[in-house]
Amino acid sequence: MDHALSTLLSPVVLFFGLGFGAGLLRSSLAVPEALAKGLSLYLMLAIGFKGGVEMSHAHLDADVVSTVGLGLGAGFGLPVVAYALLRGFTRLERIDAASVAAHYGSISVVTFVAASDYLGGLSIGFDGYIIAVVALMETPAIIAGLWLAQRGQGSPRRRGFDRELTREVFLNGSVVLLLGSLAIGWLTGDEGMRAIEPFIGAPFKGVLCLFLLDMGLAASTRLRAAGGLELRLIAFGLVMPLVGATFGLVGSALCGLPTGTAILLTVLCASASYIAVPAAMRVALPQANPAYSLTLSLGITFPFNIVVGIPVYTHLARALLH
Amino acid sequence: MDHALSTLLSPVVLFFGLGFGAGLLRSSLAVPEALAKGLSLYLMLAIGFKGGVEMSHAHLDADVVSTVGLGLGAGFGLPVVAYALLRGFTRLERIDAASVAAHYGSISVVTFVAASDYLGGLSIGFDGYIIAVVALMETPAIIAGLWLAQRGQGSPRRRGFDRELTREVFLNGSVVLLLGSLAIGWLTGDEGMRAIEPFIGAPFKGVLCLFLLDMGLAASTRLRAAGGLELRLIAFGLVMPLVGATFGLVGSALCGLPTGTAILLTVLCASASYIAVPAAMRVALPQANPAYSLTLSLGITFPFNIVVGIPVYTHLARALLH
Amino acid sequence: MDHALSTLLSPVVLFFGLGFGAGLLRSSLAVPEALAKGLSLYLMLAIGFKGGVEMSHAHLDADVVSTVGLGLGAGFGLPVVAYALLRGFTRLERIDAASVAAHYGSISVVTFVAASDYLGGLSIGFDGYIIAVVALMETPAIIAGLWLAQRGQGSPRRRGFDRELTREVFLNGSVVLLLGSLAIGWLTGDEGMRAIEPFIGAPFKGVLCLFLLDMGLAASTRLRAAGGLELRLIAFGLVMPLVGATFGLVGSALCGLPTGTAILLTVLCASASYIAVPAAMRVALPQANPAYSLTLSLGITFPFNIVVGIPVYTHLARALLH
Amino acid sequence: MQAMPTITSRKKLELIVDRAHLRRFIETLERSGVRGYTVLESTSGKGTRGAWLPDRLTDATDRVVVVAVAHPDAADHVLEDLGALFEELPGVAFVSDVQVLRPERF
Amino acid sequence: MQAMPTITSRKKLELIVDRAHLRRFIETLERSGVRGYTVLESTSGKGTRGAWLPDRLTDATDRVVVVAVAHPDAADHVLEDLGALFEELPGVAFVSDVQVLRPERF
Amino acid sequence: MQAMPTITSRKKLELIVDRAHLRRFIETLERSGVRGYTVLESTSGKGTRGAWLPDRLTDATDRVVVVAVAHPDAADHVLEDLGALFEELPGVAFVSDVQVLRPERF
Ligand SMILES: Nc1ncnc2c1ncn2[C@@H]1O[C@H](COP(=O)(O)O)[C@@H](O)[C@H]1O
Ligand SMILES: Nc1ncnc2c1ncn2[C@@H]1O[C@H](COP(=O)(O)O)[C@@H](O)[C@H]1O
Ligand SMILES: Nc1ncnc2c1ncn2[C@@H]1O[C@H](COP(=O)(O)O)[C@@H](O)[C@H]1O
Ligand code: NA
Ligand code: NA
Ligand code: NA
Repeated sequence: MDHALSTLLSPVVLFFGLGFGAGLLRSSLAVPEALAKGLSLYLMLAIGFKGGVEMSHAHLDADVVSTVGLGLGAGFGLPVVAYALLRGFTRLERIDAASVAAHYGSISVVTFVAASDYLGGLSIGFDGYIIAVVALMETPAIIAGLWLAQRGQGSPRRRGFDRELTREVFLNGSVVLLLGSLAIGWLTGDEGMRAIEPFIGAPFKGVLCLFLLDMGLAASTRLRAAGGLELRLIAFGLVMPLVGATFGLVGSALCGLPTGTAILLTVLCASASYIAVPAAMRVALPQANPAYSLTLSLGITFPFNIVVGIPVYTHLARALLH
Repeated sequence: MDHALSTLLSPVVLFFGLGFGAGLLRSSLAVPEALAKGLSLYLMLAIGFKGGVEMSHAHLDADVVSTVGLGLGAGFGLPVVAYALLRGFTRLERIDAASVAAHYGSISVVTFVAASDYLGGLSIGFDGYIIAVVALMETPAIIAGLWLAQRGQGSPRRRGFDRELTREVFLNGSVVLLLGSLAIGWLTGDEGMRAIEPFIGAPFKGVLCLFLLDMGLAASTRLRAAGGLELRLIAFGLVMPLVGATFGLVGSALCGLPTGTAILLTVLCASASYIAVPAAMRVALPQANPAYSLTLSLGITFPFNIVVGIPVYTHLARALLH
Repeated sequence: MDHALSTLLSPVVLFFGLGFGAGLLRSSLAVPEALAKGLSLYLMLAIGFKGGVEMSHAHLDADVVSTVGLGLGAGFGLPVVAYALLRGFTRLERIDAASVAAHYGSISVVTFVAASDYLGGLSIGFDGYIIAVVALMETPAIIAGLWLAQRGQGSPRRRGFDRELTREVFLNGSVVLLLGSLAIGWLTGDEGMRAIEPFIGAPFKGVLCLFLLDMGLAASTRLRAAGGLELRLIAFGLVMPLVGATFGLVGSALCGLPTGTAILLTVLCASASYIAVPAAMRVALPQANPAYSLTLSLGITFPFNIVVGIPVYTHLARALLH
Repeated sequence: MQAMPTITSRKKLELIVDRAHLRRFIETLERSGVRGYTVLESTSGKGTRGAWLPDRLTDATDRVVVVAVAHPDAADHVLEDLGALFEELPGVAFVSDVQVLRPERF
Repeated sequence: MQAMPTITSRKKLELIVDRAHLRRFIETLERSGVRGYTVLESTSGKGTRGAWLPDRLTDATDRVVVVAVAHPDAADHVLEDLGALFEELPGVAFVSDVQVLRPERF
Repeated sequence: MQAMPTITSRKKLELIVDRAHLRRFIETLERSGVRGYTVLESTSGKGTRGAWLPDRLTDATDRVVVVAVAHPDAADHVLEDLGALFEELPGVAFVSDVQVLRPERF
C-alpha cells in the first residue's frame, strides 16, 4: 500500500502537517482570517466551475439518481446514527448531541477537495455532478439535527424556522457558491474554462497547499482544546467517519457507482462540517455549546480523514468495486 | 443582436449575476472586505501596467488630445447636467444633488474593466492611453460637485481645500495606482510584461469573475436599500448613464475616434463612481447623505451598465462609427 | 555600471518606488493588512519550497558549513557592533540600543527576495541551502540583543525565557514557514514543483511587485516618523547596512563562497528585521520603544538596501570574488 | 464666544452577545424605543461558557459588543425585555450613566 | 506587600464619528488638553441618519469610536468645542465618570 | 407579564494594553477572581509613548482594549495587582460603576 506513503508525501498533505505541527507547538505562524476565507471562496468557485464544465460534456445517467439518493440518505440518516452513538456512549446531553450529530451528517468541502486532488494523482476520474451532491449534502443534516433536538420535547419550538435560519440552511454561502459556479461552468462550458483556466486550473493545487497550511493551524488549535473532552467523545470523532465511510462504500457498491465517484461519495459521508453547520446551529440551537462540535469535526475527524481516511477509503473502494 | 446574449453568457457577467442574486435572496455568501480591496488593487495594477506597455509601442497622435478633452469635458460637464436633472425632477436638496452629480461625472473602474474584457471577446482593440483617461476622469467631477454645492451660497466655504480633501482628490489611491502602474508599464515595456504576465495577464479574467461576484453582492445590498428612494430618483439612475453615453458616443463620432476607444470612453461617461467620489464627499460635503449616491451608482447604474449598457453602447458605437 | 540603472528600472523596484512616493505624498492608497500578510506568507512559502527543491538536486559541500557559520556569526556578532555604534555615537539608552541592535543582527526576508530576483535578472545562480541560512539568521540576534540589554544589570532578569518569548524566538512564524516549506520542497522534489509551479513559480515576480508596492507604503509611513529622530541615528540606519555588508563580503571572500551565494549572504548581513524581531522585543523588552527600531529598519535601511544596496553589493562581490 | 452646551443624563447600555443573535437583540432594543446604537467586534473573551477565540472558518463563535445610549425610560424597557431574552440566548448586558450633548437625539 | 494604589476620578469621553472626520475630532481633543485616546472600529450601527453597514468598496461610510480618559477640566473644554463641531459634522458624544490608576498621566 | 429583572451594581474594568502582553494581563485578572472579559482591537491611539498606528507587517505595535465586569471585591484586587504590573509593562486602566442583570454571573 504505497499509496498511503504517496499521500503522505504529497505537498498538500505535507503543508497540512506543517500547519498542524506549527499549531501544536504554538508557533506564532498565522494566516489572516480574510485570506483563509478568500481561499475557501476560491476553492468552491473553482471546483464548482470545473464540475459544471464536466457536466456540460456528460449526459446524465442513472448513477446521478443513485448518488443523489445516497447523499440525501446520508444527510438525513447519519445524524440519527451519530445521535444514537453519542447518547449511548458519551455524556453529551440531548441538545449538544443533536448539534454534533448534525455536523457529522453534513460534509467538509476541503476534505472533498483534498480527496479529488488525491484521485487526480492516481489518475482516477469522477463525474462532474458529484459537485452538485456536495452542495446537496451540506444542509439536510441541519434539519435532521433540529428534529433530533426537539423530538420528545413537550413545548413546541418557540420561533419556528425564522429568517436567519432559512438563510443559513437554504441560502448558505457555500451552497450558493458551489451551485452557482456549477451552473456557470455548465452554461459557459469549454469556452468559459479556457477563459478562466489560468486562474482556477493551473494554480489550484498550490492554492490548496496554502489553504491546508491554514487548515492545519485551525485543526490543531481545536485539537488542543480537546484536552477537556471525555475520552469516549474523542473516540466518537474517529469512529463516526468510519461509520459514514461504511455507509458510503456499501451504498456505492450496491448501486454500482464508478470507482472515483464512489470514493468521493464515501469521503463526503465520512467527513463532518465545520463551516455551514456551526453557523446554522448558533441560530437554531443557541443552547448547544459549539466547542464540542468544532473540536470533534475540525480537531479530530478532519485531520484523520486527510491523513488516514482518504487513502484507506480509496484502497477499500478499489478492492470492493473492482 | 446575439452580442447581448453572449455578454450575458460570459463568466464575468454570470458571476456578477450570481453575487447579485445571492445578495437579493440574502444568502450568507460574503467576500471579506480585505479580499475585495485586494482584488480591486490587483485590477488597477494590471490594467494600468498593460495600458502602459501598450503605450510604449504606439506613438501618440491627435486622438489622445480629443479623448482627453472629451474625458475632461465629461468630468466637468456631466455633473452640471446631472445636477439640473436632479433639481428639476427629484426632491433632492442642493447638497445631496451636488454630491450625486459628482458621482456621475466620475467613473467606475470595474465597469471599464468589464467593458474592455467584453471588447476582448469581440476582438475589438483599443489604445493603451485610454487607461490614463480613466485616471484623469476620476476627480474633475469632485471639483464640479463642490462648485455646485457652494454656488449661490452667501457664506464663503469654511475650511477651504484642506489636507484631507487634497489627498482624496489629487492623491486618491485609485488615481495614483492607475497612473503609477501605467508609468511602470510604459518604462519597462515588453520586458516588464514578460516578467509579470503570469500574474497580471493570464489569470486576469478569472480574478475579474471573483471580483464581480463580490460586486454583485455589494450592488444588491445597495439596491435593497433603494426601497426607500423616490421613484424619480431611481429613474435618474437609469437615465443618467444614457445621457453620459450619448455625450460619449456623439463626442467620439465628432472627433473620429477609433471604435474600441470610443466604446470605452462612452462606458466611462455612462458609469458612476462608488470608490473615489464617496470618500471625497465625506470630507468635502459631510452634510450630504452618502446613502443616495451609493444606492444610485452602485445599486442601480452599475448593474445596468454591466448587463445592459455595455452591449448596447457597443452596438450603437459600431453602427455609428463605421 | 548600468546594472544600477537596470535595477532601478525593474518593475519590482519601480513598484516599491510607487508605494514609497505615494506614502510620502500621503496618498490614500492603502493595501489591506490581511493582504499584506497573505503576500508575505506566499513569498516565504514560495522561496522555501524552491530552495528545498534546489537542495534535493545538489549534494551539500563544505560551502554549507561556511555559509551557516558566517550567518550565525553575523547574527550574534553584528548586534554587538551595532550596540557599540549606537551607544558611542547616538543618544539611545541601553535598552533601546540593545533592541535596535537586535534588529540589525537579524534579516529582512523581503530584501533577500528582492536580491534573489535581481540575481535572477543577471543570470547569477545561487545554492538552495541559502534559504535555510535565511531562517537560521532570523533569531540569534534576538538572544544577542537580550544579552546586551541585561549585561551589567545588577538584578537578574525577572521572568526568564517565558512561553511567549520562546514562541517568538524559536517558533516564530517566518522561521517555521521557511524551514517547513524548505523541507516539503526537499521531500517532494521536482514532482512537487511540477504540481505547484503555476502558483509559486510563474506568478512570483508579479506578486512581488504588489508586495513591494505595499512595502513602499509601509516604509514611507515609517520614514515620515523619522523627522523626530536625532540625525546620528538616521546616519546609523545608512552606515550599519554597510558594516553588515562588509562583514558578509569579506567573510564570503575568505571562505571562497560562490558569487551568487556570497551576494545573498551579504544582503542578509546588510538587512534588518521588521517582522520577527519587533514581535520578540515587545515581549522581551517591553520598555524599549518600538518606534526607533521600526523607523530605522523599515523606514531607512530597507529602502536603502532595495534601491542602492543590492546593486552595489552585487557589483562589489563580482569585483572581489572573481 | 460659544454658549456652554447643554449636558443631560442618559443611560448607556452595553450588550455582549453572539453575532448570530445580533439581529434579535437589535430588534429588542428598537422595540423598546432605543433610537441609535453602535456595534463593535470582539476578538476574544471568556465567560460562563469558557474562553473563546474567533474561528477563522465559520463566524459561528464570534461575539459583538453593542453600545446604545438611550433615554432612561427606554433603558428600563430594554432591561425588562433583555431579562426574558437572556433566558433563551447567551450574553451579558450592563448599564451605566452618561452625560450627553444634544439630548434630544436620544 | 503592596501599597494600595491611588485611585482618582477622571472623565471618560466617548465619540462616535465618521472615520473621514477622525482627524478633525482628534485635533479638537488635543487642543483641549486631552493627552491620550484610543480609536476602535465600529462595524455597523444606527443613528439619526439611519442604519449603516460598512461599505466594502469605499471607507466612506465607516464609523469609529474614540475613547479618551481625561482630566475633568480638559473634558469640559472638549465638550464646548464638540458642541460647535457637531453643528458641522455628524456624530455622537458622551461622558462618564471613571476612576484611574496613575492619575498624573491624564 | 414579566417580572422586573434584578439590577445590581458591579464594576467595569477597562484596560488598554499592548497585544503582546495581553496574556499577562488576563492572567492577572483571572488570579483576582474576574470571571469574564471581552477583548476588542484598537486601530490607533495616542498615549505617553506618542501616537501609534497599526503596523501592517508585525503585530508588535498593536493595542487591545479589555473590558471586564466584575464584583467590586475582585475589582479591588485587580487594581492592586495592576498597579504592580504597570511598573513593568505599559498601558492604561480605568474603572467605573455599572448595573447588571443576573448579578450571580459576575
Ligand atoms: N464579566 C464579563 N465581563 C466582560 N465580558 C464578559 C463577561 N462575561 C462574559 N463576557 C463576554 O460575553 C461572552 C459570552 O459569555 P458567556 O455566554 O457567559 O460565555 C464571553 O465570551 C465574553 O466575551
Ligand atoms: N444613541 C446612540 N447610541 C450609540 N450609538 C449611536 C447612537 N446614535 C448614533 N450612534 C452612532 O453614531 C453613528 C452616526 O449617527 P447619526 O449621525 O445620528 O446617524 C451611528 O451610525 C451610530 O453608529
Ligand atoms: N488618556 C487615555 N485615554 C484613552 N486611551 C489612552 C489614554 N492614554 C493612553 N491610551 C491608550 O493606551 C496606549 C498606550 O499608552 P502609552 O503607553 O501611554 O503610550 C495608547 O496608544 C492609547 O491607545
Ligand atoms: Na458526513
Ligand atoms: Na461618468
Ligand atoms: Na542583518
